[in-house]
Amino acid sequence: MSPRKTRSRKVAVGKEVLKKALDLTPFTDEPLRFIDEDGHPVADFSLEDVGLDAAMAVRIYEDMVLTREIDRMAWVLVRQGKAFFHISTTGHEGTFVPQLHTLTEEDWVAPFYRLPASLHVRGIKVEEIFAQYMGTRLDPLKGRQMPGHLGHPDHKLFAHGSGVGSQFAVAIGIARALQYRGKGMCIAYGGDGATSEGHFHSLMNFAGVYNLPVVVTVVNNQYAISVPRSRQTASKTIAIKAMAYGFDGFLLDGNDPIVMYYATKKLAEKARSGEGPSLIEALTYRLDPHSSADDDKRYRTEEEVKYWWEHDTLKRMRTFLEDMGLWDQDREEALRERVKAQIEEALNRAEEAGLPDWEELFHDVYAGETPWHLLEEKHLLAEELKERPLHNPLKGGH
Amino acid sequence: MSPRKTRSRKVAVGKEVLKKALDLTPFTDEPLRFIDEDGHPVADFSLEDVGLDAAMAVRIYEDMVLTREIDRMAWVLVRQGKAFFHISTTGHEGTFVPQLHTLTEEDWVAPFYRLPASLHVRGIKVEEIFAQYMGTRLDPLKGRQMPGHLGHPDHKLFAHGSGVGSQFAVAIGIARALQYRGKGMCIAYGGDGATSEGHFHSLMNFAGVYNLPVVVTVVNNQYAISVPRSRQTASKTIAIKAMAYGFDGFLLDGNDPIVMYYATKKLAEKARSGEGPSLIEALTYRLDPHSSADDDKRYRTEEEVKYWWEHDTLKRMRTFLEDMGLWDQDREEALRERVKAQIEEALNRAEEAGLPDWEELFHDVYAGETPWHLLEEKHLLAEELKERPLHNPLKGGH
Amino acid sequence: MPTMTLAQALRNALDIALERDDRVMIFGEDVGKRGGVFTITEGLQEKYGEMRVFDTPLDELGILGMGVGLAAAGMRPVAEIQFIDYIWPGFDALYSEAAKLRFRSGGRFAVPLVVRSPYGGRVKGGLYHSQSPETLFVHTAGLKVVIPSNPYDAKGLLLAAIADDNPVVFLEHKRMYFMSKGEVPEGYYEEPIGKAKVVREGSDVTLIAYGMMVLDSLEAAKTLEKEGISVEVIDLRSLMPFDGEAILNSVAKTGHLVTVHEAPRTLGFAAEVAAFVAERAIEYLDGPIVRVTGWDMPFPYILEDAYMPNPVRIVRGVKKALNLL
Amino acid sequence: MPTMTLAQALRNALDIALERDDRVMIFGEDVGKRGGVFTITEGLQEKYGEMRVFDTPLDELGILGMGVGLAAAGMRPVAEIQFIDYIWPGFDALYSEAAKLRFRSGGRFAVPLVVRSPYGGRVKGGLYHSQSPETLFVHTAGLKVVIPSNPYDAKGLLLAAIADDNPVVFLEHKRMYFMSKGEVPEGYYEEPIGKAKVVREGSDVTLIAYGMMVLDSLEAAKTLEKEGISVEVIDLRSLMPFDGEAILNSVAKTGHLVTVHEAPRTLGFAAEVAAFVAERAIEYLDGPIVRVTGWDMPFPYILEDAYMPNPVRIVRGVKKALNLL
Ligand SMILES: Cc1ncc(C[n+]2csc(CCOP(=O)(O)OP(=O)(O)O)c2C)c(N)n1
Ligand SMILES: Cc1ncc(C[n+]2csc(CCOP(=O)(O)OP(=O)(O)O)c2C)c(N)n1
Ligand SMILES: [Mg+2]
Ligand SMILES: [Mg+2]
Repeated sequence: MSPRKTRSRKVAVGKEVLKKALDLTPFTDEPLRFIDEDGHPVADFSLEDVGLDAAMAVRIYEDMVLTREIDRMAWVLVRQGKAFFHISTTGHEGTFVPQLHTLTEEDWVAPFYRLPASLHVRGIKVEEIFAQYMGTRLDPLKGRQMPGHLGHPDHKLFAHGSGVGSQFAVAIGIARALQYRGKGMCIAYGGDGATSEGHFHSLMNFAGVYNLPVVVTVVNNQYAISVPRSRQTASKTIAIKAMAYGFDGFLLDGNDPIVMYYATKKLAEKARSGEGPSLIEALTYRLDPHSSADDDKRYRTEEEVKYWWEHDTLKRMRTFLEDMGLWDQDREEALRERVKAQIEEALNRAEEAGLPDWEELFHDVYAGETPWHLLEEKHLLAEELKERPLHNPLKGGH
Repeated sequence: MSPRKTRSRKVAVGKEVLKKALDLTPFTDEPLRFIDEDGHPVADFSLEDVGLDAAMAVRIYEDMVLTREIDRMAWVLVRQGKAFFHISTTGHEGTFVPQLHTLTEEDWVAPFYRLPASLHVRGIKVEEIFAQYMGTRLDPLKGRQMPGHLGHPDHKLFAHGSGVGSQFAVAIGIARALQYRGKGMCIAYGGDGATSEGHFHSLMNFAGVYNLPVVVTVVNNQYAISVPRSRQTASKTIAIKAMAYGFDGFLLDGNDPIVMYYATKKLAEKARSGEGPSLIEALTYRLDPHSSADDDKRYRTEEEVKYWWEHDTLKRMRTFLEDMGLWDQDREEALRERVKAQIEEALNRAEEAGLPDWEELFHDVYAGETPWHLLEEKHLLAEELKERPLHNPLKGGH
Repeated sequence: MPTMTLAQALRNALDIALERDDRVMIFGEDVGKRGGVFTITEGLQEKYGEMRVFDTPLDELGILGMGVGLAAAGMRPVAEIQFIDYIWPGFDALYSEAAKLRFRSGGRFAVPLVVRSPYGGRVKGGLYHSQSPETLFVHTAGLKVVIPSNPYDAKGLLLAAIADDNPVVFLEHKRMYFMSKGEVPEGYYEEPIGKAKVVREGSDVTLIAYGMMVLDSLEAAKTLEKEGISVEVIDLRSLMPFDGEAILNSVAKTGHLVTVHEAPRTLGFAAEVAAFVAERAIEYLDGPIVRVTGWDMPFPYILEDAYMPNPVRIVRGVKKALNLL
Repeated sequence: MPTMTLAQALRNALDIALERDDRVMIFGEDVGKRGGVFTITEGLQEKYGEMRVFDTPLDELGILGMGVGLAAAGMRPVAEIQFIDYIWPGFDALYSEAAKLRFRSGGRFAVPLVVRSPYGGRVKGGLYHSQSPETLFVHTAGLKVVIPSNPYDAKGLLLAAIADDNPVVFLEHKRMYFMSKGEVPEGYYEEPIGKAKVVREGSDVTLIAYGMMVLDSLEAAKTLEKEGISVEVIDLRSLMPFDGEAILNSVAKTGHLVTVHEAPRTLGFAAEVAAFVAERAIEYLDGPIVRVTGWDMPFPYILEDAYMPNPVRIVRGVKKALNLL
């Protein structure tokens, strides 16, 4: 084939890819996408075609960068002994940030542990994110959870547990409440591994039966710790699982922020307007080890990890903005500086807040009056702490 | 259309139906079947075509009748106060009996509470079935379970619990053991309601991942107590759920013993030879209330129930045998008499066996030595029973 | 005051709760058209519609997960588990979510969820329709646990549970649904969660019970009275929090303690009562602290009567506590 | 005799079990290539192949259901639950199936299933990587429950658990995996399930503990020795069945009893110990029976140190038992 022909074939293929994405085709074998693995549009389209405007496109990129930098700083905190654990968001910004931007104030989010660094998009302050990592007084959760958890009813953000998939079953009730009140929808998150838990099955089944306003987003980063997707389930795709529950599933390129935005916006609106649930499979890759306690060299090759770093969602989004004439090196540098300053300031505030007092341990076990047995236990502890210092975990040792 | 044309159209349709069944087509919208709702062949086929011979065809019918009569007698026992509960098999004989006949001695069965009256096919004695209903000494389970449970390792029949779907998760391990040893397969049963439980999800997912030798049979009798199939799950069929797990699902007419035999034989063989799992949805109807404790008039119409009685699987099988020249009124009468005598004798033996002694309560909590605390409790009970008679439940009152 | 069965009192409470507060929702297996397998929700779907009272798929994890989510989003869900024996497929949502959500969220989320379920034996229900697993809920910090013994308490406690901002496991003895009858006011009232009731005063020995075992205890007390032994019977009503003060007051008076429950002995609730008293009032005790319980085994079927605690077993327990045996 | 960490001793036991009996199978999340998140199964898949040691999907119900099925079909499965905090999605298979299958089948089926899992605090693991839910297993009749406190016992008890025809919940303290070291014979041996060990003899007070709390108890005992108080420390090792005789013997000698555990107080295992002794040896007691435990709350994160029992709390508990506080 002549180079001309090759090119025109490529164009034709690109157009088909574009059409499939624009049509929001369910149950495809290949992920829907608007930009290719380097970030260039698969074919000609305008921002308007994909429901975006310039400001939002730029905003998404900026928030992705902020998310990435929060996440990188978390690793620093672990090294410094200021946080004892980290479970990373790096590589998933292109999934979370655009999705969260499609939501309204009426909508709810049922997140899992990969989201926290991105939750500033939902209105959580950056200092609160850092405070959560360190368990200081600005932590909305009051230091009650390991790093990697966030939630607050003011942001309609469920305070998820650590059980894989647990937020899925809870999302049934959130969506049912929204349905009862007649407004809003719920986006419920989990990993590819989480689809194996009964909680996923419950949510999917109840969502189908009650036609719930929910968009279930499975962040398929191809591993559950060391277990590869192929040993997690034998289904062709994860999106196809929606067939078992009577609604549509969509396989999306989770590292293409444009398709994530476009599809989620449409499916969220569908849910809000009473037309029922959807399943999104966001195909992506975890660029870091599972957590600060993991050693991913035991189960995946350096080549594989390298490949995905080279096609980092951040790079792809930047290239796309550049292609669209919305970004350049100057803007990049300005952004980087802004983000750096923002993080520094937030981190300081978070750290300065200090740790909660031991008395707070006895709050929030029960609503209302603290039961007598806890008051007694509090008294016992008070007496004990006259005889020993409370260990300050930020000071190390045990 | 002329009657001729109508007829030839009907023949054409019949041939198509036959072909689909012979091809064992997965994921159809209509149930595969070899006989129509009155029992006549949908199109011309020989017994050989469907893997049967005359003896087996007759045997299946005879065992279906025996099953039905055991089940009817159970209701009598409830009325007589000799059993305290019944959960009926009536209407499902055409599903269970032919399926069980396809199994070999190497195969395992993970049943649920609808099967017991049919389990003579698996080698359980009829007197044992009655003894289980009454909890007498011939009960293989020693009176430990409510009526509607059976199991014995000698028959490779799992002693299931009462939790809906619980046997599904257990079947994972049975099938895995068979896979390890390289022979046999496991058939795992549950109702349409049971597909909502996590246990179903677990079995389906593990079966796909490990390519387990298992045939999952969902007995879709269209209700889970009062909850209709349409409120149980929104999927188009139950068979289609297999798509979520990477293997094939088959919608069968569960009241057509021929298709149940044909399909199960093929799929069991497939499983045995390492070619993986299958899901069967057997579409049938529960002709009785959910159990002796239920009042089905609260949730279903008399017309509906009447329709299904008129298309009773027993009638269909008899008509089919008659069409094949294998059955007539004389044989029917002889069978009925044989069955009646068999049941009477079995029932007598079961009843005469008497109830277990109170000491047996302390057996089988643990394997090996009975722990000290149970010995102590046994002693306490012995002392107590010197002061009061043990209540004999068969004598009524409390 | 009308006379109601336990079933009627519970239905009446649910009716009032649905009427008063449109955030109350009732759901579970067969609770709609069928009115529940024990008819506790009979007529409620018809009256309040399918968004307020509805059937669920056969999936306890979905039911309880839904309960947590509804509560988190501001509703006041009342979930029915058809038999408490069947809560385990959904236990994760109770143990890991409902009980811990308030604490883990820094008090930001409340979980006003009520989980109603029949429990208990003497119904020829065998292994999976008779169990009394209250220990597993009581030991799960963050849950409250309530077990009424009569229609009046049942209604008042159920309304209190629905009004409570904590997750409450509310266990109803299935044998009592239609056998237990009593006068019940028609309107709204609450009985306090955490408060026991002295249902019979006595001076020689304290007998602690809850649920159906209150009835067996009262019967035993009558028998013992004939032998000149005066038994004080305390109906705990709530197991978490439980009324430690009522127990101590009584033991201080009687000097002897027996606790009765259907659950297996080892780590049954009687262990907590014994440990509680042995930790702070051992000096009052003039005899062993005795437990009268079911045995440490799965619940039997045909031999149920040999398993179940009963007045004879209780009388023997009391005599042991009094060093008479 | 080689010195091993707790982790090594456990790995060694699993290796021997796989070697000796081809019915032994090991499975769980990440136990294959990854060798488990605590490396307990490291190298075993390579050595025994993917049919003997294998990863499962992320589904505890599948894992435990598979365990029951393998056992029912004649294998000797050893399931790993990555953290005991995550057993609840699969609890139904343990509570309703594993524990009851033998009884309900009239003894026809055995369930030689071992469920291994890390438990316990002081690892900065927060709410879902620190809990000690042994009560829920001990109260489930039909299960055995084992919690070793050192590498020697761990290996012998794990081999005994695998050889046992009953389902055994085997809890390993995760903080001890790499910190606890000791001499461990290389070959096969069993330690008896149900037998406690007196790990320190004393005459003034009996201190009952298990798992990591044995270490804290020994430390407390040393402190108390300096004050002239002689503490007998008993390592229970098994909670079900537990060694009642060892407890009674010691209490008969000392007249004072304290039990220590990380789990919340209410209906924690200390309640059983107290009830057991208060029922049959109250006359030996010269002071209150004291419980030194975690608090009745979900496990905290940043304030973990305020939750965890520790030598100071134990010393205070002992003094209270001796009426010195
Ligand atoms: C119920 C439960 N089991 C096990 C774990 C331990 N665990 C934490 S994360 C994880 C893997 C999750 O994989 P996936 O759902 O794919 O999400 P990812 O971490 O890849 O984003 C496991 C096994 C847990 N947290 N909860
Ligand atoms: C876990 C569990 N939840 C609830 C029940 C009570 N229950 C017994 S049978 C049944 C309905 C089962 O329906 P289905 O699975 O369709 O089987 P069918 O009875 O129709 O054959 C229910 C809800 C139970 N036994 N187990
Ligand atoms: Mg993943
Ligand atoms: Mg059904």
